[in-house]
Amino acid sequence: MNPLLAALLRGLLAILCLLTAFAYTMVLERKVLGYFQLRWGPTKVGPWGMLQPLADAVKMVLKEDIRPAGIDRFIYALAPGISLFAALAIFAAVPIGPNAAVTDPPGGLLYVLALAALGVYGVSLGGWSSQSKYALLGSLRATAQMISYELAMGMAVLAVVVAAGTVSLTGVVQAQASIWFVLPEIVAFVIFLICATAEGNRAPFDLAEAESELVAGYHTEFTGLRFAMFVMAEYIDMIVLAVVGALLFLGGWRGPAPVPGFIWLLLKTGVLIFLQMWVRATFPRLRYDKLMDFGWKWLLPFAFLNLAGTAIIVALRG
Amino acid sequence: MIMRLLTDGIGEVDLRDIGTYRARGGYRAVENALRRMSPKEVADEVSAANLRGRGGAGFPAGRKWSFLPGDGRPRYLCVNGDESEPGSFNNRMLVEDNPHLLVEGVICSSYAIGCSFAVIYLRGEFYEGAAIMGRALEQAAEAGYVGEHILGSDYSLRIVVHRGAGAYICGEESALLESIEGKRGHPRVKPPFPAVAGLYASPTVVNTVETLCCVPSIVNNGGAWFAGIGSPKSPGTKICSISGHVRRPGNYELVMGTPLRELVEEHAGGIRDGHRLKMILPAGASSAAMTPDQLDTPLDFDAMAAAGSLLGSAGLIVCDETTCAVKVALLGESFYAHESCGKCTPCREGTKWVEKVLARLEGGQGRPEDVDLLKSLVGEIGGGKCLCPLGDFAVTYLGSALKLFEDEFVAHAHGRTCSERLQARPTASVATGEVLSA
Amino acid sequence: MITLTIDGKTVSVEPGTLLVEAARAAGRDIPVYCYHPKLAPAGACRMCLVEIEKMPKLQTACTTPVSEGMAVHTTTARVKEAQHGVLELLLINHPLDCPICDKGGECDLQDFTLRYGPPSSRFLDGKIHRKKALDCPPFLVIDEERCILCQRCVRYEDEILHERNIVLIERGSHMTIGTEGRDDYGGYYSGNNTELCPVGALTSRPYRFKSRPWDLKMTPTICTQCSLHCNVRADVRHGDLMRLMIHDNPQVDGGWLCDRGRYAIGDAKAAERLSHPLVRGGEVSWDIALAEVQNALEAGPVAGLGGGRLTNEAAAAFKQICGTVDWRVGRQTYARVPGVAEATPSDLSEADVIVLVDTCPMEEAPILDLRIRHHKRVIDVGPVPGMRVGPAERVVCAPDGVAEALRGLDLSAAKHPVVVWNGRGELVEAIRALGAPVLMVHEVANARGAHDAGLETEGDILAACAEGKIHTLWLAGANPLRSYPADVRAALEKVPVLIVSDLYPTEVTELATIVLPVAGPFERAGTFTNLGGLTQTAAAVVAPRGLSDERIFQRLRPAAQPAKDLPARRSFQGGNLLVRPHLWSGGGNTRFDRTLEAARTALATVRVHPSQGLAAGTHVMINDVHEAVVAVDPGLHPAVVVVPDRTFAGLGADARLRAVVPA
Amino acid sequence: MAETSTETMVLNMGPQHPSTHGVLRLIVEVDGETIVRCQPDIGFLHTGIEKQFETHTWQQAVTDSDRMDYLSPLTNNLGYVLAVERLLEIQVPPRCEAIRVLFCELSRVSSHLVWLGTSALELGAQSIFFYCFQAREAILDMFEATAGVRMNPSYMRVGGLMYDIPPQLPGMVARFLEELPRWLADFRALLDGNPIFRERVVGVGVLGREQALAYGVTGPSLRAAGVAWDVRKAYPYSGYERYEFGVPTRTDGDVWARYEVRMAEMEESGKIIRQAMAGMPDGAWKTDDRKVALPPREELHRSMEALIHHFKLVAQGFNVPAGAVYQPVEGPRGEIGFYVVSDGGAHPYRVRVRPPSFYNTAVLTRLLEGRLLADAVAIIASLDMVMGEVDR
Amino acid sequence: MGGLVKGLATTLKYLRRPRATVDYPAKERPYPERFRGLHILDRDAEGLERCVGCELCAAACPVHCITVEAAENPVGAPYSAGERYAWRYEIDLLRCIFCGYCEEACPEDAIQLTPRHDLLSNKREDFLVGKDWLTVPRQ
Repeated sequence: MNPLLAALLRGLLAILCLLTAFAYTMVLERKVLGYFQLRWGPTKVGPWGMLQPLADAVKMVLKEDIRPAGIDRFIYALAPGISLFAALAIFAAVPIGPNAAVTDPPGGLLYVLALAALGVYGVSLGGWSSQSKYALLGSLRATAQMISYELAMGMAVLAVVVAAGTVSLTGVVQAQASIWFVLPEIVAFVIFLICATAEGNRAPFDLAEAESELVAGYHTEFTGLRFAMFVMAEYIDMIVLAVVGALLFLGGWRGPAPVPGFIWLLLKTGVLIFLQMWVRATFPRLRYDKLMDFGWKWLLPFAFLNLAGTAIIVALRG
Repeated sequence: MIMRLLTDGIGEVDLRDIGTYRARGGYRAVENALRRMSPKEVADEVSAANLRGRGGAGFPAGRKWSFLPGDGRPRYLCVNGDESEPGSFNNRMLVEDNPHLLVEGVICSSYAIGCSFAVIYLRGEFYEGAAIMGRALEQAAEAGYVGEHILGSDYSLRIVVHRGAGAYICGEESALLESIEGKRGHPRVKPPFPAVAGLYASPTVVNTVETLCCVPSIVNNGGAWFAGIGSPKSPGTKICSISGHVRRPGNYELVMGTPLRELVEEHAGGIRDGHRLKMILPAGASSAAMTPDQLDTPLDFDAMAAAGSLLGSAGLIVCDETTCAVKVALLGESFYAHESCGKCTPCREGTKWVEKVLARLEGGQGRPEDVDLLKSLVGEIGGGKCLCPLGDFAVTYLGSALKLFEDEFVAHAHGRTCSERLQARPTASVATGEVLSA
Repeated sequence: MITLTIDGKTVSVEPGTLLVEAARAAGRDIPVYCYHPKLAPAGACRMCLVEIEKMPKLQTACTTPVSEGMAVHTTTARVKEAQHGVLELLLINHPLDCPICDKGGECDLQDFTLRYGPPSSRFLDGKIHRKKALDCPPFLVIDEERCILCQRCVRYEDEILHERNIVLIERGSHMTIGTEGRDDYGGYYSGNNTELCPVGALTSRPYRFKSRPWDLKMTPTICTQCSLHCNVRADVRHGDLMRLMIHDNPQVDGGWLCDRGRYAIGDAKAAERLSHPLVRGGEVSWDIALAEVQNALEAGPVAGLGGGRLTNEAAAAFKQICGTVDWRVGRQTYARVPGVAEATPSDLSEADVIVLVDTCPMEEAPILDLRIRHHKRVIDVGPVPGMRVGPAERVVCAPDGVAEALRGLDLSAAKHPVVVWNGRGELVEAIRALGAPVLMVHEVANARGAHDAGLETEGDILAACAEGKIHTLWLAGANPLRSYPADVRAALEKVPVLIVSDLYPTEVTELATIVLPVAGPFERAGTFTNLGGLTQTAAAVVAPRGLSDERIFQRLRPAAQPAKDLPARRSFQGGNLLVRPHLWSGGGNTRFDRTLEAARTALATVRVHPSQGLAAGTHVMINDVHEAVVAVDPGLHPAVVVVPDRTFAGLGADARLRAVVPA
Repeated sequence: MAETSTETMVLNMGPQHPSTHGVLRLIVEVDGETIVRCQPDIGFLHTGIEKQFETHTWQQAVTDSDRMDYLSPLTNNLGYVLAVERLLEIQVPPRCEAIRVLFCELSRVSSHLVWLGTSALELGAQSIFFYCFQAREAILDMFEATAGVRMNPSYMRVGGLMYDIPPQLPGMVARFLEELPRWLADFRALLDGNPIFRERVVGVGVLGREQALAYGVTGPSLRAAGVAWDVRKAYPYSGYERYEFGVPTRTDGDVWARYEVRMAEMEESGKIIRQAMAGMPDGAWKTDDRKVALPPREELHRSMEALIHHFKLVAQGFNVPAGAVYQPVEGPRGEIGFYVVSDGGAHPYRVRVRPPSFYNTAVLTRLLEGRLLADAVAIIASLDMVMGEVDR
Repeated sequence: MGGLVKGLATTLKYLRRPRATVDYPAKERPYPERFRGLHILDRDAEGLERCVGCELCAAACPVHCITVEAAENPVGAPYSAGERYAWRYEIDLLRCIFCGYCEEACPEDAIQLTPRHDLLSNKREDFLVGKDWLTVPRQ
């Protein structure tokens, strides 16, 4: 088979998987939040509300497509696409098994970091283009937030790269044969988790959409499919970063029992996603300036120190 | 002390016959008045006699007459013979047994007040009395005492007998006038009093039979003579009807001021054997009960009032200890509830309610709060809240009994009746005026 | 003036004023049941007991006149206790009817109980039960249980009506009110009882269960059923006229209403009302109908008849539009006697002699009769007795001998004579000769206003119609087939265009080319001038059905020249059949709504003299068409038979009365 | 260096905005995210309730009072009926007073729970919102069991109450009192130690003592500024003088202090509820003045007097002697006062309400200036205004 | 940090608590006897309408959502005991505030508020309910 065609097919398969995963992550989140909050979550569509995503999709498609007056039509239309594209594209370089990836380039991790940072363009442009003060504030916050946390995340990941000695994700997984990086790189892990949450604009870092302050932030003016794309991007981001987190810190598809590695990865990803939901259910939102403080004054120095420490240890060992 | 001024000859001769009556000096007063006295002189004599109305209130007749305005309207004299008070039967005796005395009194009085039309209003049940009266009037007319130019003088007088339809209320003077006018017997609003606007809106004098029967002797003997009989403030005699648990019930004409004890113990022969006096209702069912310790009260208007009761028409009802105070109240209230004219609210509604409560008490279905309820109802009906005094009369006995015999009421209210004791009581009916006659 | 203090407040009133009124002047309400300002005090209910200084007993404020320096207290503990007691006693036998009682919410018993009465009952021994919901046709419903025996109704009958329709029955706690020995109310004034009654013992059949007082919007206006124009209060609920109440105007009605005035209110809701304009029998829009009218008005000589229903404003517009107009569509010829002073209703009270000229006020202006019936001296001239209640000096004469009889009267000794006349017959000279002010009783409600607006024409319009001289005849509230003395069907049929504006379909709407449905009473505002010359305003209280007359005239421009050369008005020979007004005739309406039609006697009554040999209750035929019942009236002129007006269509001078052979 | 633009932006927060408690509109001028100026704009929930009082009978008007501060309707009920009762000069029986206190304190807890839940939600903490509402459910169940309705019970009447408390109520109260400390502990566990929360509230929105007094701020907001002012202590009503409870105060005057005060107040309310339930007197639960209170239903079928009073009181109501009173009560948001004027008729001539939220809203202008947009949310929430009450 | 963990522990605790919501309309929570839901017009022991059309409910209603029009009971076939009945009884449920004043006002115990509260329609006129809707069926 033509490798290009095969890659395309793999890509398509990955996209389908991601979309399905998105749909069910959303149901799962609603269920989990419901259970945290003494509710049931969705129950009406299908058994246990399992067909809810279908209903939501139908609803989203049928919703009136509102375009506010005076917007930059091109960018307004483009923005959700950027966000979704970025989220989906990350997965191209993420392996889900020893030889299971759309493509597994040697510098996959760099690709992941780069694309993860790209998502914010969608948010920024979407907010900026929709001629709404709330959306603008949301997009400004998102941009600032991204800058604040991108560095710390990079440094945390860098520590793993240093420890693993490779920027290939498969390599990083293989490097955890003896010990998952979560233990030696616990600081990096925590920083990664925090930054991943912030990257995904999820609570308590959901400043860009901060409902009670900015109504709906950057996507205030988006409806129907466009809105759905933002939501999809957010969830897919979360999933992908959880997979990446599992790969980087939790040993990827490796596991003690003789179960397929894919299952292991799924479990670990699930744990990370649940963790995010749990946090969302529990914590209040940070204030904008505190978020910046936290990012620059705490996370970055710690990440740097951790990187330095790791580097020193690796150097000493090496 | 018995003094037979009005009852002279009753039971001895047939006074219904004008001949007999004249033979005993009858119609001398008419002749005296018309031939020798001016109307004013007659009126003055009556005033001098201090003749007080025998109907109950004791208002001096002379003063009543003096109220008539002289404005050219015709004047009327109405004789109140609507004797309906339970226990009272003295007017009936006068009407039936001494009719000419009344006619003579009416003529003298009419002459005195300048009236040429007089009505003798008799109680509906006095069927016989009305017939006797009618015959007496015929005889008097034949003899020239009634009619045009009496005894050849300028004075003319028509007297008619009007029989009521059987309503206690018509003993009240304004209701009596309404009744004569052919209307429903309802008391009128006063003022104006009948003396100013009475029968057919003209000046009218209303006097009781017994009052007017006193006039002939005053005309004959002079006011001063009459004023000298009995109590200074209530001169003359009073026919007392006594009934109940005495040995000799009946009418006794006594000098005013005779002690109650004398009437009960001497003339009426005392309480029936083996029993003792419990109470006396001195003016029929409408009066406050008197107890044995009040037996020395003189029988005159003021002394009786001072004793907390009234002389009224002197229809004394004597009860011994077998009498149940509650039962007496019930009989009385049944009478008032039946006889209330219905015009004003407290009497119409109140008497019926009181009757219902008393019937319950009497029947053993009393409730503890009933005694207080009765006391409160006595206050709601009595105390001058009604249009005519009959409302007050309706609860006078009950009010006094609730004070004097409260224990009996309380006992009834707790469901205890005194029926055993009442077994011994002879049958009687208050409503017919022959109460408890042993 | 007498000065006294009431609850410490000093007030000065006329001598003879009763305490209850003085208290009212001082701003103190003393509760009363039996007292009513228009009735003599009775002192029966004992509700108004007050404490007067220096008087040991409580006194009734409704019977006690004021005296100088009196000090009255209305709120002392004794007074309160007395009020409490009276109310408690009034309530013991009162049925638990508030929820179903029409009076609920405007009941004095409720109001005073709430204000002065006991809050809970001590009475546990069964109530006395009496008859409930007794129908007393035509309009009253009697509930004996609710009666508190204030006797206002009985006294009203005695003192105001001098009738005895409602009397006291039985005695004491069994006493009640009722129509002794009858099952209906005989008079024309039953409705006032429902207002006098302080509780729900006397309620009215038409208003039965219709509304609650708190739902009513109350507007003062006037009644236009007869020419007196009594003042009323129109009570409207949710846009529907529910009832009329007394709205005292001493100059006009003295605070009473007759039954026709009170109950003729169903027009607004009547099912049989005309709903659409009709042109030649077809329903059309108003625009088309008015265009047709406009054409008709321009096509030839125009004349108009009517005026009884029209407001003064509408009458003026009618005159402007039709030119030749006349309100005299019935038997009445004059609205005023030229050259004679006009009397007012109040003059009747001042008058020492009242002369009734072949007029029956009780039928023609019933409330006027309440001023006449207890008058000391009434001379009643005519073939038919005009005084039904109360004493009168009857001057019986033949129908054509009224003028003669009047010439025999000498009123020179009278200080304030008043002549009451209904404007019928050629009596002007004879009446003028009496030299007394005349109070005209009109056949139609606003005759006086129509007269003032100039709705009078020399000559007979209908005769002109018969001669073909009129192209367009407009009947505005007139039905000549019923009210015209002669049969004029032929004349109406001869008119090329007959316009009828009316509320209901009538005999003339059948003949009409154009029918315009118009707003009825209480649906349109405007002024009316009453028989005493008093102009008053009627209010529109309900939504109109159709356009008002005035609005119709406004939408047409003033039109054509009046027709000329009309023949002189014919006079009619009365024969021995006299048509006389009765309560349900006259006014401005051509007919009534169905509820009232039903309330009227099923068969009309003809009155004959005993010498005619007809027994009361005999059925007779008039013109072999109309059936009627005979009533015997010895007060009639022997040669006279009286037929109620407006009951039969087309009764002319040639009408014949035929007795159905009695079995 | 190029000049940086210092242009500010006017942001329209509300009237439909997730955090503005109903329909408050804030015209906010922001420099970036910093608020330069803030102007509250009220009136979007103007219902004319004060005017509506005038169209109702005195008794019907109770339903109007419910609908102003719909989070503690019974407190409003109480303020209004107390005012009318003072005009009428009637006393309600002790049982009625105790029940009123019981329900007012339940209302206070219920209202504070809504405040806590929504405040936390606005700061982004989701679950606690549900926990608060779940805790409040028990109170609403009590309202429902007692008055039949959860939201606007109109349970109080001039002269008493609509009904007596139902037999199951004491058990419900006891269960609730048992649960309340556990709930509060959980809330504190979720918030007190949370650094994110503390950062959002400590030192934010400081309302000084002087400023609070100058603006007429009352209730927890005033007490958080160090003034121990509580109408229940200052002018006790409905027998509050017989209860032992503290008036929690803080001195910082920031959002945290207000949070602390309200949390402590819920505990104090718990104490009052316990005392009210324990000392609940037997006997009548409405006045025996039949000229005001409806007669017992069982009398309607036998007593004419009762029927008439019922009919008149229901249909046309009672008259209240002419006069005017001001009756304050301590609502969850502060002093809610009813200035009631009677012209002697069957309807209020005028009812003017002193709504604590109105004064608390007024001070917003001062508190928001210079703060961040995100603080605005925290501050608005901490002042706990109800727009139904502000606008009336 | 400790505070965050404590918070996480607290929410975790609630994960296993019973749910507070009910799967309405499949299940309904119990309603207290006094619940003020939709109205009924009751009948008496003989099966006659209790309502006599006295209009007190309409007077007591603070929002004027009740319209009553009364009439005289037909002889022989009465709707209610006594002379009077309501031929028209309408409640505008959209206006109703369920305050229960009508129930309190009714001297005949005719109008009652029940725990029923399933008020749903997309037509305005469905909320204007009349006697046929309100009156409980004859037993």
